[in-house]
Order: sequence, then C-alpha cells, then structure tokens
Amino acid sequence: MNNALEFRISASYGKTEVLHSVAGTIAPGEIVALAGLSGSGKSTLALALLRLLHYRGGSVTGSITVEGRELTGLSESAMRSVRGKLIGYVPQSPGTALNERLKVRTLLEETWSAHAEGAGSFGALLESVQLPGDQVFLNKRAGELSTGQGQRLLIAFGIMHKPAVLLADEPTSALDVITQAAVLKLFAELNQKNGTAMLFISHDLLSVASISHRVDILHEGKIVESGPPGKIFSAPEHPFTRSLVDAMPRRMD
Amino acid sequence: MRRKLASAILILVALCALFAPAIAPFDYDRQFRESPHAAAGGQFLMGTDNLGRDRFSRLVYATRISIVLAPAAAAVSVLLALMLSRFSSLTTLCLSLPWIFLFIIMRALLPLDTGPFASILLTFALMGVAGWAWPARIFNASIRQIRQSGWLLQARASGMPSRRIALIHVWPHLRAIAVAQFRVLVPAYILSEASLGLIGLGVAEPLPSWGNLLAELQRPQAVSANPWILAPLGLLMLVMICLEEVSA
Amino acid sequence: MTPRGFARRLASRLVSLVVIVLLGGFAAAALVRYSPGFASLPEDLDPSISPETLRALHAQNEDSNPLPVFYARYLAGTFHGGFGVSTSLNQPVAELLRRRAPVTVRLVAEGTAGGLLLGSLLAWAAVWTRCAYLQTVAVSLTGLFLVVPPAVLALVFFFNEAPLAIAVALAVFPRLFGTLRALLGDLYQSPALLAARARGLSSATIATRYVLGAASGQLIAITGVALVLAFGSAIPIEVICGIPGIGALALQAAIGRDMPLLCALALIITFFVTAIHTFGDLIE
Amino acid sequence: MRFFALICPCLWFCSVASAAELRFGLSGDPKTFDPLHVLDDNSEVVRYLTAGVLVRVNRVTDKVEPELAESYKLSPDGRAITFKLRPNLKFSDGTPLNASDVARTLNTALDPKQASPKGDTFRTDQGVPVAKVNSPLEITIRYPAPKPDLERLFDALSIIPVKAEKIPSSAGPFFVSEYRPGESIRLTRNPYYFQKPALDSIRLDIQPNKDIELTRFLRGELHFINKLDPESFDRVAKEKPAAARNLGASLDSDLLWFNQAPSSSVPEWKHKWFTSTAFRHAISESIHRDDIARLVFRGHAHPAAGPVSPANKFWFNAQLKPLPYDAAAASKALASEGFKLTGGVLKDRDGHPVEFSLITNAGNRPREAMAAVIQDDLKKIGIRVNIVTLEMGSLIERIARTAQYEACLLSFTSVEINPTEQMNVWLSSGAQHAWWPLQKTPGTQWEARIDKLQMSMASEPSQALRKKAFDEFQQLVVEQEPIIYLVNQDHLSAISPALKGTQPVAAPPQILWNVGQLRLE
Repeated sequence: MNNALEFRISASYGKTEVLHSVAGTIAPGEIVALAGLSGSGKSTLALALLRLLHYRGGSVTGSITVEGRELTGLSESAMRSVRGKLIGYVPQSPGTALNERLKVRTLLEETWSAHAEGAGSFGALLESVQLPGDQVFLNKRAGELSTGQGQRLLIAFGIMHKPAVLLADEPTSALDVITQAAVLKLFAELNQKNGTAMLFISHDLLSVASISHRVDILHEGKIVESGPPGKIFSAPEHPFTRSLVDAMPRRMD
Repeated sequence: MRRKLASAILILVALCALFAPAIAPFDYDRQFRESPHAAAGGQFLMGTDNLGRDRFSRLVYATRISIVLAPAAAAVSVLLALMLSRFSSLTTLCLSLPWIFLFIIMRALLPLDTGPFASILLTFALMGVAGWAWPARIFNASIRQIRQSGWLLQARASGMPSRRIALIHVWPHLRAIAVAQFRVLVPAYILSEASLGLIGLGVAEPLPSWGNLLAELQRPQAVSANPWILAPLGLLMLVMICLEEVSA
Repeated sequence: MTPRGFARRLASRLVSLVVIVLLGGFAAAALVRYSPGFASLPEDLDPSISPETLRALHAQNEDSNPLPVFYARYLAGTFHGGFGVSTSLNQPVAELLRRRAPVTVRLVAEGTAGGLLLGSLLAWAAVWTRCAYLQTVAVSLTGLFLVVPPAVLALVFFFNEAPLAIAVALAVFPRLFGTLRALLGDLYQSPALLAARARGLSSATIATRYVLGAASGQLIAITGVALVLAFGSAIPIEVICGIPGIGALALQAAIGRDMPLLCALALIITFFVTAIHTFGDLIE
Repeated sequence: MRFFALICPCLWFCSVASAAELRFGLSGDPKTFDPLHVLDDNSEVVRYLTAGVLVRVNRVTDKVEPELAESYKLSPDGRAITFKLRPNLKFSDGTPLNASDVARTLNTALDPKQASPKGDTFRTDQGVPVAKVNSPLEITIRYPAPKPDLERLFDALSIIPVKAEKIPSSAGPFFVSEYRPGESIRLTRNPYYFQKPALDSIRLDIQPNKDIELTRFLRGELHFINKLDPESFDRVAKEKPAAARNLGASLDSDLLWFNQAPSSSVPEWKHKWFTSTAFRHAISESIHRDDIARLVFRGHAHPAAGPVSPANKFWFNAQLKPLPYDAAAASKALASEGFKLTGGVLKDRDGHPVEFSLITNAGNRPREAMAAVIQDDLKKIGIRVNIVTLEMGSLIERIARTAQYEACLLSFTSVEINPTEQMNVWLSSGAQHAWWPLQKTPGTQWEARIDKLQMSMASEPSQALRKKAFDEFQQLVVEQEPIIYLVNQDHLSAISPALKGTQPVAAPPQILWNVGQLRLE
C-alpha cells in the first residue's frame, strides 16, 4: 500500500535555499509532528508541499507523492484539483487566513463547490469541529468570529473533502491553552474517525507530541532527527533536539 | 431616508430620459428662428439658444444620451482595469500615451455618413476602452496587497478555481475602490465627450449632449445673459451626489 | 531584504523603466505618424502659395524615413543633448521645454499637492469623524467640482485673479476623494489600527505610522494618478489663460503634428509616471 | 505666499507701461520673424509692423505711396519698375541700406531653395524678374513679360539685412527688441527710420483666449482688438459704445462646395448629383442666407452675392445680387431633374435618398451653428445632411489630399484686394482648386472658360480689360456654383478712444495699416 504522503524537496527564495532536500514519509492514518524553531522553514515546507510557494516568491525542486501520485510536474489546474481534495490544509492564523468580509456560509459553500457538485450540507461537518450549525452562525462574517471559532472553521475547511493527508501549519499557536487542548483533541478524534494522515507543523513540541505517532525535528532546513515522541523526549540524539527538549517547560512535580 | 430620496431622484431623472419625447415640449432640433436667445419663461422654460432651439428640450434629450452612455463607458473602463491591472508596465505606458491621436485615427476610419447617434455611441465605447489605465493604476496597489494576504493562500490551498477566488474573495476588497473609480469616470467621460468634439468624435449637430451643453459655460457672457445655461451643470451635480449616496 | 537583493531589484526596475520610456516614445511617434493630417500643413489651403513652395514646405516638415529609422535617429539625437527642432514652432525642443517647464511643473506640483491634501482632508472628515453633516459637505463639494469642467474653473479663477494652482487642485481632488475615502475606510476598520489605538498611541503616531505607513503603496499610486490628472487639467487651464507652459505646448504640438516635440513630451511624461510607479514598488 | 506667484504670468507685466506704448493681443507665438518666410497671421502682424518696404499701398485711397523709395517709375511696356531710394537709409542695427540690399532681398525670395511664399507673388508663368542695381540708390526690376500691378507687389516685400539672425534687424518703423515666447513681444521704434512714428513702442501680448483678451480690453489694458466675434462685439457695443467699430463687410466669404473629384468615398450616384449644376443651384437656393447672417452672426454679416466680397469695391461685380431664399423653387427645380419627395425624403431618379455629409472644422462655433442652419434648411426639402466636424489636420488632409468627403463648409480669407491671389483656387490645375484639386484638364466648358479668364487676369496689362474678364468670371461662378457662397461677415473691431489717428479698413492689417500715424492720448 502506498504511503499517504512521501516527499523529498528542496526549496529556495531566489538564490537562498531554505530547505535542503528535506524528506519525509507519512503512512495512512499516521500523525507526524514536524518541530523546529521559527524561521527553520516550517511554513515554507507546508506551502511547498501544496505547491503554492511560488505565490510567496519561492521555488521548489524534488518530488512529492500523495497516495503514490506524483505532484511535481502537474499543471496548475491539475494541482487545483489536488489541493483541498487530496491534501487538506489548516493554516496558521484565522485572523489573516479568513477573508473577513465574507460570510461563513459563503466560505463553506465555496470550499465545498471547489471539489463537489450540488449544495453541500455542513451540519455534520460543523458539529465534528464543535461549531454551531445554525443560521445565525452561518450568516456571521468571518471577521466577527472568535479566534477559536475561526480555527475550528479552518479545520472544517481542511477536512471537508476527506483528504488523504492534512497539513496543519501551527494550527494552535493563536489559541489559549484550553482551546489549544480542545483543538488538539479534535485533530486526534478526526484522525481516529476518518483515518486521515496528518502532518503537524509546530514549534510547540510538547503540545503536538501528545497526539503524534512520530516527531521529525527540522533545523536549518534539514531534518536532523526523527523518531517516536517517547524516544525524542527521553533520548534526544542531535544537539539541537537536546536543546529543544531541555527548553520545554516541565510539570512541577 | 437620504438614500431613498437619492434613488427617487435618480429614478426620476432616468424616467425623464426614457420619456424624453413626452416631457420635452419641442424637438431638440426645432429651430424657432424668430426667437433666438430668448429669455427663460413663457413659451421656453429655460430660454433658447442662438438658433432658437428650446434649451429645456435639449437638456431633456441630452440627459437621455449622456445618462446611459457615460455610466456604461465608465463600467467598461473599470471592468477592463480589473482585468488588466496586473500588467503594471502596460498600465504605466497607457497612462502616458497621447491618446488623442488614437481618437483622430478612429475618426479617420469611421465613414463620414455615420449618424450622430452611432458616432456618439462609438465615442463613448472608445472612451470606455481607452480609459482603463487610470483605475487600473489605482487597483494595482491594492491587488498587490491582496496577493500577499493569508486568506488568498488559504483559498488556493482549498483548491478553489481562480475565477471563483477573484469573484468571491477578491472583489469585496476592491468594490469600494471600483465604485469610487466608477463615480469619477462618469462625469469625466461626460466632460471629455465635449473635448472629443474638437476632433470630430463628439456628438454632432443637431444632437445635444451634456458635454456640449456644459461647454457653453466657457463663455461667461452667455451665462450672465441666461443663467439657465447653468442648468445642465446643476443637474449633473445632483445626479452625481445621488449616485454617491446610493452606491455608498 | 538584503542590500544585495535590493540592488538587484533596483537594477531590474531601472532597466524596465528605460524600456517602458522608450516604448512610450515609440508608441507616441507611431500614433502621430499614422494619424490623418500628419502630412498636411495649413498652407495646403493657402492659394497664394505656389505648388513648388508647397512641396518645399512639405519636404522641410516631413521626415520621410520609415518610423523606426526616424525614432532611432531621434533617440541618438536625444543623447547628444537636444530633442530636435520643433516643426510647428520652429524652435529647438530642448529650449522650448526648458523655458516652459518651470511654470507647468509648479502649477502641476502645487495642484497635485493641493488636490491630495484637499482630497485627504475631506476623506478623513467623511470617514474618521463619522459626522453626518461633514460627510454631506464632503460629498456635495466633491460632486460639485467633479462636474465643473476644468476650463470653466480656470476662467473663474483667472477673472478673479486667484491662484490657478487652486483651480488645478479643485479639478484634481474630487477624482481622488472616493479612492482616498475607500482607502481610509479600510484602514479605519483594520485590526492593526485598532490594536494601535488600544495601546494608547497618539493620533499623530497612528496617522504617520499606521495610516501613511500601511497605505504608502496605494498613496504613491494615487499620487502618480494625481500627477497625470493635474497635468491633464493643466492643459485646458494653460490654454485658456494663456500661460506659456508645457500643457499649452502639448496641445499646440498635437494640433501641429509636431513629431519631435510630441516624442519629447511622451518620453518625459512616461518617464515621470514610470518613475513614480517604480518608486512605489521599491519602497514597499 | 508661494501661491501668489502663480497668478497668471501675463498679469505681472500689466502694471508696467510706458507713456506711448501701444498694447494689443496676438493669438499665438509668431512662427517666424523672417519676413520672407511668414505664413501665419501672427508672424504677418510682426512682419508688417517691422517691415521696411519700398512703397506702401494706402489702404483707404488705394494709392501707392513712397516709403524707403522716394519715387518709382514704371516702364511703358509694363515689364519693369525703377525705384529711387531715399539717401542714408539704415537698418535698426545701424548698418546702411542701399539698392544692393533690395536686390539681395528679391533674389533671396526668388531662390527656389528658400521656398519663400513672398517669392511666389513675384513669380509668373513667363519667368522670374531680374534685379539690376543701377547705383547705390537706384534699382530696376525687369520681368520678361508685362506684369499687372507690378508696383503693388513691393508693399509686402520687407528688405532684409545681410546677417540672417533668428530675429533680424529691421528696416521699418519698429524692430523686435524683446521676445518672451508664449508671453509677449516688444517692438521698439527704429531710431534710424526715415520718419518718426508717434508711438515709442508696441507690446503684443500673446493671448490665445478671446474672452480674456476682451476682458483685458474692457479693463483698459489693451488698446484694440482687431477681430471680434459678433457676440463679443455686441458686448463691447453695450459696455463701451465708443469703442465698437464695425468696419463693414470683410473680404472673407463663408462658403460650401461639393466634392466633384473622383473619390472612393463618394458613391457614383452622389457624384452625379454633385456634378449637376441644377442640383447645386437648388441647394444654394434652399439655404436661408439671411437667417445665417441674422442668427449665426447676430446681423453682423450679409448674404454673399458671389466669389468676391462687396468690400472689394473695385473688383466686385455690382451686377450680382445675393440669391434669395426660395425653397419652393428649389423643390420644383429638383422635381424637374427627376428627384421625388416621398414621405419627407427626397429621392433621386434611381430611388437613392438624397443625403450627404458636410465636413467642417471643429471648434469654430459660428461655423457649427451655420452647419446646423443649413442642415435644418435642407431638411425642409427632404435632404438629410450629416454634419461632421473635424480637427484641422484631418480636414486639410481630406480636402487637399485624399478627397475623402462629400461636401465641405469653410471660409476663404482674402489678404489682398487683388483677385489674382486666388488663382490657384480657380484654375483647374490649381493645388487649391477646391472641388477637384490638381484636375488634369477642365471637365466642362464653363470650367475651361474660367481657366481662360483667370489666365488673362494674370497677364493682361489693361486694367479695364482685366476687370471685364473678372466680371465675366464672377458671373460664371454664380451661374455654375461650383462653390456656393453664403455670407460675407462684417469685420468687427474694438478700438479704445485713447488710440488716435486710426483709419481702420476691412482688409488686413485692418487697424494697423497706418501704424506710423497711430498715437496715444
């Protein structure tokens, strides 16, 4: 059986390479956390995997396969049918990623009709991300949502078409601790229910480690260490991983 | 309330234009040769011009022409600007070309027996097409900002077709500027039509237009002799303010 | 951005600026060359002139070279300092421009500045104060000056011996008002501005950092358009009031099919518009 | 206040004025200060005021009077003229002027390389004149064949200095002492001129806007306006009655003609109408000339009788009368030609509706109004006229080069009384032969006759015979109407009562012709 996602890519902005032949494999149903400091190229990786990096002025070389299907070399219109359908994406901050002028309903409908015919029904979807499905909510403008609601909505967009793999780029960084925990729990549930493979990109090792099956450490554009969370925490090998683990807050016990 | 009043006025003006033959007491080209430069009042509501044509009737018919064509041309320009604004070099180039020669060339290609109405239709069409660079230059900066936005990336990541993205996501952000540009272009085109008359592309005798009625204002003596010459200016201003109120 | 990256971007921008300016000049030359009347002179209708003299006059006025050759020679001449000799005014173009530029530059610069200031003030009044009365005033004023032909404005100012730069400003500001208001309205609601207010920043800081800073790209675009608009309204104003400036010159050149003069004007105007555009790009 | 510096530059110098400085407006910059290359009106004004000419035609008495030449003598055979110059003549820069300067001026004007329009007036079909300097103060100019009105030609020949500068020194009463392009030209009295004019200097303010010129005149900043439009004239008459001067009919005529040249833009059936004298006459008869004069020109114009304005008293054929308006007669004449009026639309024998386009130049309000009157008049007999106003360059190209038009409304401006000036319009082979430029041979008998009459006008030494030929020519034009003459406008001027010594005439340069006698009080 094919892996949900397999990639080996390099990415650069102009002449500066920011990802140096970063490779990864995610099996179906697996949750992989990718941790690294700000500026280590995490967001670049997410955009590179979606082949959206050129919109931010970057370029990608290498190979990306989703369920055995090679993405590099696909035309823009072919890529369009991949994005949101094969690869879901949950962006960083609902403040900027939601078009504040549009209604929730419009956003949902548009995301739906990108890959499906007819009118979608969003009750179950919204329920699964613990958002109300009533008219009042649907008629709200994106700018009027709270950050937690916004993030849940973005997750709903990400999983709407039951993608093979979900890329989540710092999905919890804008949230308070309690909401953060709830959203993480939501991801875990969705993973169990739908079997969606997930790539979690985060600087917050501790929070994502709790739900992931494997952790990759990204440092200066390279993956320096990879392994199950337990091993990473107990026996980090790479000096960078060690410093990362050491810097984590410990429970006061 | 104000909005309703403004819409009512606009509808009234539009109705006047639509039913011009019923409202105008005379034909716009009827020459009362015995009463040139007649004062306002009596038989002629706003007096007559140098050939004894009823100013009021001319204004009503002029409204009919200008009020339809100028907004249509402005809409064409704004639409073109939205489509072409990403070509910023082209925009700059078009902003600085001596367009007047394009119009002179167009006039040369046009047969001489083109009727006054066809000629003015073409004039406005040309203005609409040629006038895209101004709004495009304004859109250009906003569009560049939008391109950087997170929501655009999100929309792309969810696989929406770009046409839908433009329509659903981008347009709401450009709407205010587009409407502002539209409102500026309408009177600009109405006025330019008079100057295009100087190269033979404006409205031809005997057809009246707001452009050639407004051009009369350039003769201060004429205005002091018959203040009703100011009427088109007042009406146009009223329409512009109402348009502003309605589209705000 | 790194200094090197900036230098590279600057260089590529400058190259494209030169290309656009040259294209602008060429397009202008082509338009003039292929418009009717290029090969006719007012003297064609003068019965007192003999056919031989007429032929000689035509030979003097027309450059029979194909357009690309004409343009290449013209550009070569430009690098040697002059823009050629105006065919309609019979004077060196460079001298004409030098003598006439100051008046127009001043009129356009003051008109643009005045127009931007007036437009921004009214837009600010309409958006910021949220005062219905002020909004009505702003909208009515804009409506009024939007529909008055610049030529009429010029006459009113001329007869009252008022500064004509104000006439230019009055012709320009209503065309900017709507855009400025839309821009300010956007900013007014932006979260960044809200946050800035929440931090208790002074209005001056908000105005300079958040409004001017955030909108600098659009503001420069608007300034570019304002300059073109101001020049556009300076033409009838100069013509009507008999001011010997570039605007009146441009009209004369167009009527007289004055190829060297028109090319020079096209080059200069394209240069200014493109330069502003490039500047706007670079500072973003 | 930075802004205040911007108050129109032309207002700056209004305050500075010397005692005897004549001030008036010029509509634009002169294109040249070289007297031999003057083509435009503005250059001509400057040329006239600075011209050192051998003789001058008195515009009132029509007599030739001495200027730089104290006397002249025509040879009995009418081929040569001998001028005797005044002694001690000088240019404005102090260099002496003698007969060799006259010869050089004439030869320069005649040099084909110079393409001088002044030279054209001296050329004849038989050849060019030869100048012979007899002594420093005497010169003889000899033609190979008799040349009518030879002495009058020298009214327009300004003697030029050796040094060809951009602004040359002058041999006339004034010289250009200051030129501010786009603003003003100052002429100062030539200290070496043989006579002392009453004016010290003249300032010509370049003022393209007629309304502003009028306002400045009414404020007393300008001493006269040479040509006013009827509306402005009525305003002067109301506000300063003493200043309003109607100089009577001008030499100019407003007219229209049909394109008779073979042209791709004129369909064959229309070409048939346009070449038909009956059709042209019917059109002429259905145009209400009185209404044009009354409405368009506020009564300051008169229906034209023929190709020559009655202002040209000597050459005008007094037998001719303006064609009265008679739409009924026109309709009848058209009916007898096979035209039929059905449902308000006139159709020709083959059923083509009678309609044509009328081009004229844009931006000339009276002319556009005139076109509207004609359109309305012809509508009454079922003819649809499509008015197209064109910008000057395009208009000239159509009428002088491509023949892409059907009918044209324009005016002829005459600078001179002498009717041979318009020869190029009437000769079939003429470049300005309006209805068919550069026609190879005359197409009809009457055209051949016009050619013959014109040729004899140019060479016949007897004035009486020339007048006879010219009368016949006028009669022929009125009968055949290749050009339909509409009205002669009055020449309307405004002259400040402070300007004395004026003897304005309708022919150019109307007020300025006797600039030597003008004075200010």
